[in-house]
Amino acid sequence: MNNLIARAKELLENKIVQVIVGYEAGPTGVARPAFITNPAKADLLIYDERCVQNLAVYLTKPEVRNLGKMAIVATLPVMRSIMMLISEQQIFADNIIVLGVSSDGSLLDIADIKVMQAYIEKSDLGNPVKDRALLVELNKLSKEERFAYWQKELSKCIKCYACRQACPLCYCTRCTVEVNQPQWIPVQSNTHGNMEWHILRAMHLAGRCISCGECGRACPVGIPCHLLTMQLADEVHNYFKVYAGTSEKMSSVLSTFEPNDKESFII
Amino acid sequence: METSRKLIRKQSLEKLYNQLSATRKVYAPVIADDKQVEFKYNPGFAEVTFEHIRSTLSVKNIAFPKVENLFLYSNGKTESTITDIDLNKIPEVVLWGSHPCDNAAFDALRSIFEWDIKDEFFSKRMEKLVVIGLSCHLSDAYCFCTSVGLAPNSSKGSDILLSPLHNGDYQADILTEKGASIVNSFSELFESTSGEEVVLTTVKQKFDHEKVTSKLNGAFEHPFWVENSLRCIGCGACAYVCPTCACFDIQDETRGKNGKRYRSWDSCGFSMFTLHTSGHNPRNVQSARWRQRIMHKFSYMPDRNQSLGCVGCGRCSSGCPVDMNIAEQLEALQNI
Amino acid sequence: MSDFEPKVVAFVCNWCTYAGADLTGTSRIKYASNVKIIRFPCTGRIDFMLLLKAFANGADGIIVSGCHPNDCHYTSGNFHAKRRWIMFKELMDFMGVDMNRITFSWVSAAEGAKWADVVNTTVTRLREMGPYVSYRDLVNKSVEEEVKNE
Amino acid sequence: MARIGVFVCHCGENISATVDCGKVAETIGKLKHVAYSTDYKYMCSDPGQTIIKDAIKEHNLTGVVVSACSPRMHEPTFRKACAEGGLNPFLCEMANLREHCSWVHEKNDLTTEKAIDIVRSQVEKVKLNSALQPIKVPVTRTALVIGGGIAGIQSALDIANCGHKVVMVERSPSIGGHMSQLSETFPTLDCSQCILTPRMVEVAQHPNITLYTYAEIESVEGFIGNFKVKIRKKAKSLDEKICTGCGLCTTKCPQKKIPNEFEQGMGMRPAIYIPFPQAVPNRPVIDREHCTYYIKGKCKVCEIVCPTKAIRFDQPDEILELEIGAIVVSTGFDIKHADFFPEYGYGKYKDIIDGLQFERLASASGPTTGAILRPSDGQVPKNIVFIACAGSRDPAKGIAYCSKICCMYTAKHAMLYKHKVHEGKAHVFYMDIRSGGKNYDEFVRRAIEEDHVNYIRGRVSTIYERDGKLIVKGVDTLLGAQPVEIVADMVVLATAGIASSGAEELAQKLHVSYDSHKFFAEAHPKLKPVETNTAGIFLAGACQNPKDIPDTVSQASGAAVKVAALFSQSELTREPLVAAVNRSGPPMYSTCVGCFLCQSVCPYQAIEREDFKTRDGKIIKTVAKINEGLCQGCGTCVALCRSKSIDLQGYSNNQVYAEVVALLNEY
Repeated sequence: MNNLIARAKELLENKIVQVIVGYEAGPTGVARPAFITNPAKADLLIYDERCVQNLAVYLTKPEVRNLGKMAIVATLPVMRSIMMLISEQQIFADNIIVLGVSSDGSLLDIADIKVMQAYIEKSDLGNPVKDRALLVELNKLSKEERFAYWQKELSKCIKCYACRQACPLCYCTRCTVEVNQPQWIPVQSNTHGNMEWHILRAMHLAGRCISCGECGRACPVGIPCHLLTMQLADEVHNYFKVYAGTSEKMSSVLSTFEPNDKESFII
Repeated sequence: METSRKLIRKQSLEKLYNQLSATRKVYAPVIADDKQVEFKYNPGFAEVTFEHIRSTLSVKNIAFPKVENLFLYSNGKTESTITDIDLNKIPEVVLWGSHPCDNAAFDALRSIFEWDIKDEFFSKRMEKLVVIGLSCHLSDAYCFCTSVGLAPNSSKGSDILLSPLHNGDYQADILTEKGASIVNSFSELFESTSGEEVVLTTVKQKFDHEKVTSKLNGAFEHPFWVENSLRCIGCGACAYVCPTCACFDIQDETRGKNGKRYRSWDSCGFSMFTLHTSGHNPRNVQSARWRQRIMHKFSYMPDRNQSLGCVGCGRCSSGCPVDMNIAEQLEALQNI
Repeated sequence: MSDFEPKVVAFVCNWCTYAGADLTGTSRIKYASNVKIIRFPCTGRIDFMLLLKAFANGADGIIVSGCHPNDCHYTSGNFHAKRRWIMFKELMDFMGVDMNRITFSWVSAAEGAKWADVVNTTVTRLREMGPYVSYRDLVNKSVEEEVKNE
Repeated sequence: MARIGVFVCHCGENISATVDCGKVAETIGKLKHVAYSTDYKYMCSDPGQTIIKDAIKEHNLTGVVVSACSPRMHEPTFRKACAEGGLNPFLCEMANLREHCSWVHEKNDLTTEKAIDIVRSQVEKVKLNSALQPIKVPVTRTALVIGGGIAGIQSALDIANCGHKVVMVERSPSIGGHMSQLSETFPTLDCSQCILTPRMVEVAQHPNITLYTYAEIESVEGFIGNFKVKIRKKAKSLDEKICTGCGLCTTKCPQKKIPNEFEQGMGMRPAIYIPFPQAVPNRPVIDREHCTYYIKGKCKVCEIVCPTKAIRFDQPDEILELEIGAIVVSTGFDIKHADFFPEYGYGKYKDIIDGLQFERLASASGPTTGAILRPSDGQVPKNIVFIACAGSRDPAKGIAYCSKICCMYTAKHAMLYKHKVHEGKAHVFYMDIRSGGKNYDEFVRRAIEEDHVNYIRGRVSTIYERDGKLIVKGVDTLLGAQPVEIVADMVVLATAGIASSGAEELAQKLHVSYDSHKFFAEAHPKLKPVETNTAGIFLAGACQNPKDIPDTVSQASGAAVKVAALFSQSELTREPLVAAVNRSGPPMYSTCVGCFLCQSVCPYQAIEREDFKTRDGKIIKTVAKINEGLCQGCGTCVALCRSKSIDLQGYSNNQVYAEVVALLNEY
């Protein structure tokens, strides 16, 4: 952590960046995003097990971008998000300094995109362990039980779109749900419409989800909606042998193809 | 009407609940499988919790549902026929065990829905509502009712307010005619009070809301808004869990020849909320939307509706994915 | 259940399956009248949301069909569609939506008989499965949710 | 307010026999926004179309649904009728009541109900149609012809004679193709070179034709009317402007043991060579792969002997960039060689040759100056066997198709042999004799009846060598599958015609489709046989499938007419059923967020970038833009776009959504 603070100060003092996107402790003790522009305030930065939010979501927020060049405290999911955002032309590698942190909290030396790519490639890119266990449990259920499970969960959804807003890859300025010609997703919250929304969201993240789990964490009513995108992340790997966010040049699974893609259900 | 105070024993409380529950809809808090506190219709008494700080969602939906059908229509060859919603079908509901902050919120909602023209849906639902509130003996760091002129045992908005006693019995304040009529119907369950002290939590005052309101006057262009909203991701969680947020959207949904017009919750935090057809958006950045949220509750509403738009329940802060702590910001605002 | 007739919507591409279904007609091969066809330029154009909308509006089953791999009029639309359906199917399975209610097929412009076969097999299977009550309930339940006094 | 007219066709009794057309028209007439609904016996007839045109005017219709046959059949007819009636043609849709309903279902209420559902969904769709205007694309009036065989030559001359510029690219050192290798041609037995070479010369001298031989296509970008083509001119290692074509170098070249491609390996050529005496252009090239100088670093005999000092050893390949309006692909075919056939010894018997080799043997300009001699010992074969369908029509060999030309040339070969070796015996093993064509069957009969060629209906199972003779074992199926054994001096295999080498790579460069045999695919097997699926690229000759000279020439002229038609105007009009990325005013400009994932799904490279800039040039936003000239309207990008910023005209999100809802709900 001291390394992180020192590095942040150095970057700000030397005007290499204008803002550090990191974590600070809020008044109730939870860790939350911090935007440090003044080197004197770099001491506010923390990094510990509470710091779980995927900060990459701020890389595309206009008012954060307006602050100037940024350095971002980056865990593995943040780094993978950055790769996705570069590959989808939302950010430029040159405008960002990555303050990589390893799972044990130590500061990594991520000099450039190549180093970051190497770091990502040697990491475990599967879903987080606790979510893997949940997925295994759900996949054991019968189809009817799974249908009932998701109905119950999705009946809770209030359509606040925290799942969407928290996701670094849901950067569209207009979402499909905001299209009303035709009205793809009902505006009101009801179980059926909520399910359509979550199917849409998962499909839009198929091959793009980097398994950070931010959507599920952000949900104020506790729907484990991250399991939907994570299940697809697993399937993407099963079918196409790729993990999202591993290279800046990667193209998305659903916008490319191989003629010999295998499936067993088309007659 | 003159308020009165009674005592209700623990066992009698159960009887009261069961008898109410047998004859009408009772909306009471329970702890769900996922440990979240939610209100349900007519749960068994054993399920009902008296130990919650706050439910995940507020109880405003009892008067302002997340979806309310306004009318139905059917399209013919040349003309459409409209069917009104029968408001008399709205049932009587007893809201049980909601805390003083949530109950006070009904007054704030009323100040909006009955501001000039009475919203007949809201008014009818309020008319059919009896609130048996429950004072707070628990609180957490997000609570700030005392900063917005309320307290753990405020009676505002309740028809009957229950307050816990040390021995597990409850003091019952009968505050309205509706409350009195319930007590009269079940008079055998109520005893006269011996004046025992109620168990209440203490909520520290964090700011002076009048000072906030006066500071906001003229703070529209203050850099505070941008600096303090950078981490806001622009979701609608705070508005949807808020007991006083009243924004709604009106939509038509047609399928075949039949359709309906309904209203559903909306949030001023969404980027599209104020988007014009022209492409112009008067609140085009998140800081403007965050400012609107605070201004509306602490400046515009006191000014226009003679009511504060906040009851200090703390849900917006506890439910926020990025810890946009409203009390912290208001505390800072009074000193800008 | 014996007199239950499923409603089936077919989403097909213009160049292969639509033309194949035309050939079924010109060959006067009979098939179940439960299926109604919607024409798309290419399977690549078929939005997965439309399938959900078909179920939501009361379809008991769906057929999605286009050109065989390598035969796409636009060279690669069906390959993209294939990937899309792989993901969609896995997601639906995970959410418990019954994928036996959707038939995915490749039917070329020359396969008039295959088209009749695809329709008949699908309709027969759906007759056995019965109406898609669980999905319809979901939609109806949602309507109830709206009108209940919250 | 929409005012839709619905016209239900009986199609004689084709529809009305199973669908109650009157009921369909009546039920649909009750729908909201349906201003007029009627049924009629034949909507496509003149009176039928008049009903539509009159109704458009009388009822001031804003949309028309013709409920009749498949739109693939009559959509253009009815759209034209609507246009004549004063309605934008794209405000007309068809409900397919014939192919998709009346012809495939029994007569009952359900069938009529289905018909009503189909019509209703089209009514709901057409309400959302837009009045579209055709797209105009500028056209560069220069054609590119790829391949200089008879197909390319014919196309190039026809286009050039229409007054348009043509660039011809041929990968070998001379144009002429396979036709220049042939001895005589069926069914007239006139000399192939005699009729071909004047055309070759005409190409070289035509003021509108620019010829690049020894050149290949490097890349093709752009779209109809506006292709950008890169051509690689391989180094010929000499200065063509100085070279007089005297040929001294070719006679002095010390390396003379290179199998001659033109002679199908039956003769040798030097490293610096002119492929054949009548080659166009008549200039040598150095085959660097075999040239001693390029292999060992010394020799340069040609440079020393060249009277004009035209040799350029260090000449590099040259890349030309051309603007092209249309492309004719005429890259021809190859044939399978004897080594493809294990049953005939994998090509190890020298006296088993293929048809093209026989052509060279029979040719007066060939290695034997026209004498039929065994390759092994130069003796005149007394007994010769011709085997038709060697590889063709043989699914086990992966070639299920008929190569089409073999029956005829085999008869010709047998005849030529008999004309040259009067005492010799010619036998032909065949599966069927396919001699459809003007004077074709008469030609085959002549071979059998006048030249006494022995035709045996049956396959040859094996050939092996014994005592310097070839033992041909087969059956005669007309004699009850009796085994036949012929002791032959020479065997000629009519091997299958196959796609030219490199066809697949070229197809990929051109973005045109090809079949599983790597032959180029036509846009429609019957109605668009010279078009490809890529607008502006046409096919001529055997690159599409094996075909004979008259067919090739006809198709080449057909392709030329397509090009000439395209070039007849300075701009091209296209159907506007293309995708579009939405646009709005600032600050949004478009709901497109510029992820450009659509770029990789587009098969036509039709998605471009558009920058929105401030006045001082700073980029505010970059969004996708569809090139209308390239977009073919597949809509794959539309379904992929997450923000729904792309839509497809004619199949918009609103339209297809309305169709789904209309099919399933009560109205």
